[in-house]
Amino acid sequence: MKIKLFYFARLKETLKYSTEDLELPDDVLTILKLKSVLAKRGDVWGQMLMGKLKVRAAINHELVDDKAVINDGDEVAFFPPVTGG
Amino acid sequence: MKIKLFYFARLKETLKYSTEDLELPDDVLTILKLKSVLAKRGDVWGQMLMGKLKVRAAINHELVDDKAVINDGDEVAFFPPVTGG
Amino acid sequence: MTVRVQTADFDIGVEINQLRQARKDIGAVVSFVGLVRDLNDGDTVSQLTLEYYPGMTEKSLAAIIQQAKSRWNIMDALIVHRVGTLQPSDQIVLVIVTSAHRGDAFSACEFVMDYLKTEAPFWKKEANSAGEHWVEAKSADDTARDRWSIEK
Amino acid sequence: MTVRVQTADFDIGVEINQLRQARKDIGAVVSFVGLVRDLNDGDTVSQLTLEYYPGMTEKSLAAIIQQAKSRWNIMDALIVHRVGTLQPSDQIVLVIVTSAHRGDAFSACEFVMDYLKTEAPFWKKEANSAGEHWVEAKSADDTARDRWSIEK
Repeated sequence: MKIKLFYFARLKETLKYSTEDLELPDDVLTILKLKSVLAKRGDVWGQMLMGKLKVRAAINHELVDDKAVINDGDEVAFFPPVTGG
Repeated sequence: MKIKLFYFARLKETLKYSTEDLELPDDVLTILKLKSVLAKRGDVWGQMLMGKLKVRAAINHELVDDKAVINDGDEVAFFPPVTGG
Repeated sequence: MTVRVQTADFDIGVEINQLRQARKDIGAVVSFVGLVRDLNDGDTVSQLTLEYYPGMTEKSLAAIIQQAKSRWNIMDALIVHRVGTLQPSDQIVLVIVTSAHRGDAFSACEFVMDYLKTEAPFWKKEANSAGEHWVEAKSADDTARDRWSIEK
Repeated sequence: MTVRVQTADFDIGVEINQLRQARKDIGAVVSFVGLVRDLNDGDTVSQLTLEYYPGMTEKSLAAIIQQAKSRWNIMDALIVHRVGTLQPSDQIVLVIVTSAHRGDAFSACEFVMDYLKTEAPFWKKEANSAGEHWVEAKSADDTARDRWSIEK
């Protein structure tokens, strides 16, 4: 399946990625599983996505938790806790 | 003693007085006593000051109750409950 | 602290800009604007006339701001209240409170309005097709004010 | 309902005038303006940069207004949030709520701000003489939001 990924704020800056298209096996893919796949890219990826920092995730613009399932064509985003207003 | 009186809103309109100077005996004068003195001026005065309508009083710009004592030179005001804002 | 009673209209943008130029540590500005409604207690309103007690009204508004300042951590507050004749959708009253953080500004601004409604000497007379009448004080306004003595 | 994310500054007076020209039964207009403070958590702030998630941010703000509308008797609401680079005392965010009576407008406006602070995808980066850093989320903001699930 194909998904589109977005990174924001500290994640975008540290990972040096703002957006990317990913092609993944058609297994059941949760947010947690996707994080562990991305974490294998290297230390900084592991620290950012599976480390001590709080990371929030959204699928198709809706906030979701680690158990949420990603489907083909979804837009997935990772970002830190929000600090607007 | 001499006092200055003000009337506002419905009281001013009905009594046809906005302000007046009053000279009164040097007895102890409470708000209640002053109301009863003024009420003797006629039916409409009695209705406005001692009737069913709620009347608020102020001495020298401070809200007071019926027991408050008026002194020589004071500015006394009578008005309905407030409805600003 | 600013308190003004005036017949002229006010511009909330101008007032906020003045407050925010005074200092750079303001984080929150909470404002209330009261408007003349075309309908009150089921009656249409064609016009509203506001009367006040010059001298006492300004003192009363200043005292309400002082109470708010003693209860919450706020920086400044402004009240502008119009008097004279107003039409539906005209602005009647403006309250602005500034603070470092929003919680204090929200509470203080609502407190000022609840006290203004029940303690500041203003009186409204409404006009409609049937004639003119003085607006009655509402017990809901007393209830709103009395909340503040039990709640912080 | 209006939701805008923009780099340009806003004028609260213009926004309120538009809301009040729409209908004549509005009695209360409660507004919040958030400003950049020159001091945050003890550090001086020389500049602030705001990032957002185009698409999701607007949806999130619209959803917060819908929640406020379902809980209080309000007429309309507007949120304008700036992004990009801002200086101390610049305006960051504007929330306006209109209603017939003030209680609903005060509660709904504070609710919108508490949810915006904790749920809308915006991120702040502060700059001072020591460099730049991302602002950390505050637990006080979560606490402020969580009040609304127990309190009406």
